[in-house]
Amino acid sequence: MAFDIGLAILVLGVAAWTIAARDTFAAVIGFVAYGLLLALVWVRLAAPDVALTEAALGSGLTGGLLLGASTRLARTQGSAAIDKPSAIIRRAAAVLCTLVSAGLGAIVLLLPEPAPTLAPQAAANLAATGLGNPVTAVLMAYRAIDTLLETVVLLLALVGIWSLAPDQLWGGLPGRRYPVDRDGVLTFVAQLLVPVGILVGIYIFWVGSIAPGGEFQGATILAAMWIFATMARLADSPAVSRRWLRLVLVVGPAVFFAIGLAGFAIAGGFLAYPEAHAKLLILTIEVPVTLSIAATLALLVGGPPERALR
Amino acid sequence: MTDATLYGLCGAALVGLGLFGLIVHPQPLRKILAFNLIGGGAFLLFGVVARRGASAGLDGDPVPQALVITGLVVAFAATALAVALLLRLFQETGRATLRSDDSQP
Amino acid sequence: MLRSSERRAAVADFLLAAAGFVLAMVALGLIRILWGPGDADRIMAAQLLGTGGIAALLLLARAMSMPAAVDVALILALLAAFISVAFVKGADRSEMDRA
Amino acid sequence: MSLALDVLTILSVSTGAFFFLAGTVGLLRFPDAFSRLHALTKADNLGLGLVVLGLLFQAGGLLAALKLVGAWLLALLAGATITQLIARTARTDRSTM
Repeated sequence: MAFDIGLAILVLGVAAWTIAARDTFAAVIGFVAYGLLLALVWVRLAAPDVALTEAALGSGLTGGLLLGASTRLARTQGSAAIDKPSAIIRRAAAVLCTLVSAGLGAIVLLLPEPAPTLAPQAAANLAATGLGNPVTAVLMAYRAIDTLLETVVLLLALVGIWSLAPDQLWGGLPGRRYPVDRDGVLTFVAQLLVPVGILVGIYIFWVGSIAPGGEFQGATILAAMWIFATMARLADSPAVSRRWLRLVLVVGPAVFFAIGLAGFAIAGGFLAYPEAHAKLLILTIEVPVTLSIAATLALLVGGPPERALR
Repeated sequence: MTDATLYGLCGAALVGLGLFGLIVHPQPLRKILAFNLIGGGAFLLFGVVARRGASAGLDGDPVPQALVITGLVVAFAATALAVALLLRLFQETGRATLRSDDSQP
Repeated sequence: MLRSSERRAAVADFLLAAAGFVLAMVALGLIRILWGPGDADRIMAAQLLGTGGIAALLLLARAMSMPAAVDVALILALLAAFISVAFVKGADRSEMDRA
Repeated sequence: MSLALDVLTILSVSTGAFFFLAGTVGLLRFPDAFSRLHALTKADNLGLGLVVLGLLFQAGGLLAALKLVGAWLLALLAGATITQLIARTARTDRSTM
């Protein structure tokens, strides 16, 4: 309990720092720290699957994205000081936010007893999915349609980002070109770390069927390693108009949707799996979905095309 | 008080803190940061519901946990879109504020 | 002589306390570093927190008998490197823009 | 036997925690970025290393032990590289002042 109180205070302190810091750089560092501490909280709440996602996506990839944005906006920070809202607005906002927090806190304290739960149903039907991890079972079997729609949402966000490119750059290469590292340190570490990272990513994806892990966590690590490789100039991002890239992006949702439709014929419903082949079908969906999500996440960080296709 | 309740109160406070940042910060990037802080707090509230639902040999209710994983991914997509919009605004106007054009010559 | 189950619990308690201690140390270091003044100090903050977080997660994995926390630590180790490099690259690039 | 292992774990983890303390004291007391960097790397390499060593005595199997050592090696590699990059940034920071 003492540990948890300390951790909760630390989370709140880092969050307050993120809001209060003058410098945007420092605020982003605070945010990365916040994500890391939340991962610890999720471990304490016995939710290792969420802890993995928070560490990889909430802290890692979001942190990298915001760091990149803050360096590109670095020169605009000073001018914003004039736009600060007046003291009255600030005070009113503080009152409003305290009320919101108090209300949410009251709800937490007044949660019904005994707590409603779907855990028994999830556990009882776990054997039918052939999976050992109940969270993966929820994502891939019980609520598979949510996950299918989510992969589509990711693609829509990517289409939105690409649409921001000026006309003459449409179909070009995303992001700026990173400068070559002056003394090769970064090249060295990338050559060492990227293969290890890819291995860890595949492991986290693979272990997801029986233990905490899964396609989102694995795909996030793969995406981070791809971005790492481009930062170290081991490789450059492909132009967004490449046919193979488009194929990689849609293969996951397409296979997911196709197997979902096939469910009508073989198991009597959309996204229904026949019990004997449930695990095989889920894996058939998961492999391309992981690939598609990894590519989508990496390109989401990359941003709209900024270099023309030559 | 259980650990879950403690973290639930922590989540409630985080939502308030993030909301405050969202309102008072003039820079859009700080607003995006604050939006993600709110997200973290809201997900923690789900975590409390999941932890309290521990039964049938599971340490928590897997359904809210899966919802949080979905939520984290969608929040990331929204953040990436917001950042791209902001950078494009900066490229186009040389400014990264949300003030309307007529307030400046 | 303690019974084996009691000793296991005692070791788990010790490891949990050690995790708390490491986190407290990291938090103290963070206060110093976030103050700045330079960007270098801020990258150090990320690095320090990464290491402390990894140590705390590994300790928690054993203390709570949750082997998956080791995987979280592994991811953290990878992503800490990624974040730090992104930060250094960012610092390099803003330098270039100024020139 | 397992009592001896537990004692080794406690000794090793305590020493590791001490290095985290030493690293923090260094960060708080040292005047410039380079000596702070020096203090930080002690916590990084030795503190985490000793914690991992202590936990190795408790590791259930080969894969678990490998993952522990892997996490340490990753942190070590990343730490060494990033320290180098930080020192370079700190140097350019100073030369522009």
